[in-house]
Amino acid sequence: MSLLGPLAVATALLGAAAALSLSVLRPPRIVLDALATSCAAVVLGLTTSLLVASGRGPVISWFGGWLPRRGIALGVDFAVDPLGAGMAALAAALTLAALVFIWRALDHAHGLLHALLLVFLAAMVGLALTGDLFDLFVFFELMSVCAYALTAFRIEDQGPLQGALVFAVTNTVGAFLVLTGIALLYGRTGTLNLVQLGMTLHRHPHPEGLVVVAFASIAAGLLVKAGVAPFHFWVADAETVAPTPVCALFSGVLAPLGLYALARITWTVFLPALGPRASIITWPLLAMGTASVVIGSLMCWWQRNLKRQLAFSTVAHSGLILLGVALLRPVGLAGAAVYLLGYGLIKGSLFLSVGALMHRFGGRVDEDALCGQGRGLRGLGVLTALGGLGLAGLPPFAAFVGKSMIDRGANGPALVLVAAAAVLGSVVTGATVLRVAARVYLGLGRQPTGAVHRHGSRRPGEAEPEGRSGPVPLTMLVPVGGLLLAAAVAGVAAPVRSGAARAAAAVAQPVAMAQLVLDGRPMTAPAITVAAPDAADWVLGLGSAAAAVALAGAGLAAAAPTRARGSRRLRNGLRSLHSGHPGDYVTWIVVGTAALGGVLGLGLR
Amino acid sequence: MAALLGWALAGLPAFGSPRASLGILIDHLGPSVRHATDMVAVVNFDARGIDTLAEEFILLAAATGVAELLRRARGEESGPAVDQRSEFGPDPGSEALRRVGPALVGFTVLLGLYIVAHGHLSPGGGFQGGVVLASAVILVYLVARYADLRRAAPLPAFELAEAAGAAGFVVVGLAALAGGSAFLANVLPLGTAGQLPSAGTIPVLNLAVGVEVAGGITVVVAEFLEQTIVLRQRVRGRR
Amino acid sequence: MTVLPYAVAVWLLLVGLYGVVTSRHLVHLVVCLAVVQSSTYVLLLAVGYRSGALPPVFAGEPAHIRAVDPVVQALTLTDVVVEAAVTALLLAIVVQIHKRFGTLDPDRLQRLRR
Amino acid sequence: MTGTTLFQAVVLVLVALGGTLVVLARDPLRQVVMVSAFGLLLAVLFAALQAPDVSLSQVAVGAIALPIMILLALARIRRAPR
Repeated sequence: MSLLGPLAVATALLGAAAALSLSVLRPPRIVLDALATSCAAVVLGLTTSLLVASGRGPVISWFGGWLPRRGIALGVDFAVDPLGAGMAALAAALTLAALVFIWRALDHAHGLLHALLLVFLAAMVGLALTGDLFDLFVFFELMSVCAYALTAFRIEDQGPLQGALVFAVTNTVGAFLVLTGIALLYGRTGTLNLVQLGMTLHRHPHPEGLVVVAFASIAAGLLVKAGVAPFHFWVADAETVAPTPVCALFSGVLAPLGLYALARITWTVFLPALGPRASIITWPLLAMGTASVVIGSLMCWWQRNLKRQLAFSTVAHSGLILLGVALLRPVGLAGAAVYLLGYGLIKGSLFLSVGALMHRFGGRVDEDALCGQGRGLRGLGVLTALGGLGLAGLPPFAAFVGKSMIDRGANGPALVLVAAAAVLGSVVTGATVLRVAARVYLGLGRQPTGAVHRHGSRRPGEAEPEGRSGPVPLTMLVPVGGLLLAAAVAGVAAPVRSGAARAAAAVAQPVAMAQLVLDGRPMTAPAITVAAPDAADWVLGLGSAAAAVALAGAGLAAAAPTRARGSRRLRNGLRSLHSGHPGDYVTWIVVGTAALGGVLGLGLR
Repeated sequence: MAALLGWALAGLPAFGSPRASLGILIDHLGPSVRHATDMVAVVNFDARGIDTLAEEFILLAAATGVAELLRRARGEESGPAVDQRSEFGPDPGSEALRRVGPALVGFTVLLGLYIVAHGHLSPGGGFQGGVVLASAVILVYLVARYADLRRAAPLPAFELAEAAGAAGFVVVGLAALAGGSAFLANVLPLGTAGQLPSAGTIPVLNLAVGVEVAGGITVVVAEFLEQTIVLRQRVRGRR
Repeated sequence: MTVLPYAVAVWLLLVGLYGVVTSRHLVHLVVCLAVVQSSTYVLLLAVGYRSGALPPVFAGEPAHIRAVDPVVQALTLTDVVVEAAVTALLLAIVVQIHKRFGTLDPDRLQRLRR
Repeated sequence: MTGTTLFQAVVLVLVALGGTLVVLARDPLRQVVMVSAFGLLLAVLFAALQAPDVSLSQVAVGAIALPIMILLALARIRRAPR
């Protein structure tokens, strides 16, 4: 019986309640900052020790002491393996960085923002640790509600409201889809515990329509959160307008958590349920992942708004991680986990560096408006460039290690697809960051025309008066650098790689896992080793980093956006799809869910 | 989509005859293990207490979001809230309302408290009772002079109640943890089934939820109310 | 009767989604979302219903009477609270949108943004 | 078909109809009335499905709190100068 998991959630929730009560008294800002930051630090400590503890075997704790009776789960449990604990620790680390970052930003932030951020943290930790399907849904909703409120935080502009509306409507529809799937599964099995669901469905060897449709609706709901095409439309609208430190959380943990939950449910419930037919879910997921990589990369490259670029790169990288999950092999899953860790840290750092830029230049986020403005900010420039290279897959950042592991999980045509998509996604999104870094910090490339340069291009709803044109304080640089450093350390440290591999191998043994959770029978973790990246991986990693530099150079060299008519038509077409109309987006969700279910159903025949 | 769902539903057991499930087990276990008579309360506040904890914080987060959204907007467009009643709601001077109002409010408060207190015994509980309590407060807002009321029972007080209720739930859970049991374990004496103090922590948690929900719903509705009132001021100022 | 409750749940889901997709007024859209959500209530409760059973509240009676599934009811209860919370937040956003954009028609909103 | 089942069937059909009317009511004010009625119908259905706890919360949320919030939001919107 471990206290760590419940304690982590309880700490964050209590901190939130305290921040909310304090805000009534209007205390000096520093009190709230200190309270929230120390809370997040404690949660980071708790989740990290949980990560260490779970390395010795899954950590189970049953709430209220409702232990299973005769192998039947009665209550709700936290079943923590290194994957879940790692996600929780990532969430805590990014929240801590964001909280430190806002010490000197968001002047009008009072206790409400701190309270919302801490509840958000609690929800993410709970979602990562839980072993119960409905509990997962509740934490999922908790996380979403905080996210909607945080998106609309700056109501002075039109953009945040529009973004929050689209975000809330699409994700609420997604949540209903998840809940419908849960109701179907409960009606079929009479249980909500993940491992027990898997075992109960496993005993009926002929998977039926219900299982497939439940999978389709749960997967669709989670993929909405993950921002995978064709469910990704809200991402750009929300991540362009939310306060930048919050965007770091959305991009670095919220979207990955959707994929984490999908992976967890797929491996624990649906792979045992589908048995030998499980391979039917591989190709639909691979297709969606590839589509996300392509759409996300292209849209990212074409944007001029710094935050919108990073938002579309979220879409691309979510697709990439989904590819690792979709292979349905332990090595792929372990690779996806390592990639996710590295990506989340780098992405958080990049969003925070954009936030620092906006702080320095009175909220300007347009690439053209900022051209050459950052010449004095060497430190920030170097960190941004390093982040871009890390995104492109430069060793030794963890994203590089994860990508090489994902490739090892594939073979045949899937390998070609996965490897190509991984290169495309990381090179293009990395190159975009490098292009921006060269223009903003070095003043290279096309010079903007007068008016834009003077006043910045504040298209309504796009720019944000977040900053106050001061120098970049140390409290902003430290989180940016710290997250990058963590991403590099995670890439070098061998325990990360081997731990992820062991955890993935354990997840791949649902029967042993179920016996551990329900009967308390100890499970022997199977030995699985993943070789360190070899020479070929290094060549590929260095190659894609070089390709990103070259592409960024090409982007700078192009004097004006002269493109072939075909590409322009493609660009306009893609842009018009991202209409900002909630009705359109919901249509895509419905069509996507139906298509996913239909393809799976045909596969089952 | 319809066809798919239809196909899925064919896999469900026929309506009215579910297979053996967790719920049936709880029906059998609940009375003996927890000395409560309302099994839904046993599930909500004991076996799946963590769900309810998260659910309370969903409400808290939403109320915080609503307050954030509507309050800042208010701050930027008007001065202090003055009484402005004639266009909306009953006239505060209305004799009939003055007489009936307090009785009505008193009755609603009693009803709310009753529902909260009997959550583990009969249908109802912290959430339902909390909504009733909040509606009592709203009733006061409607009946009494708004400005007087803001002075007597300011909105921050309800925000505090909301936070305190939510924190109370966590503290009860942590207390069990400190006592060496699991988080949210039912550590209080169970008492006799059917009596008001029975079922251990379930009524305590119900109370915490009642306070939280009453505070939260009051904050939300009052924020919406203030929106209409502030606006009226502006319209009038322009005439 | 064996499928009617499920059919009603599916109908509510589809008709609500239709409303969301075709809505010309954001308040209407939010209300349609509530209809979609009510489909999950019906589905959950239908899944746990046992014919001829009593509510899972044992007021003084011996505990071995046939009762319906309390777990789905607890889940639905949670769901109802979630709906209240999400709807309140959405309505607050909608009110603000009206203040900033001066319209609540998603089509005109979209044009204004460009 | 017993009396209970018949009652449940009737309420179910009414709920389906009510949901449709809510969606089809394009005038927000009329919709508020519909929502309130739909909320009550759902509460009746839940009671018929032996779920008194859920029925009570549905009355509180669906038939009272939700319509009040919508009404207040609409009042705000209607009075706002364009």
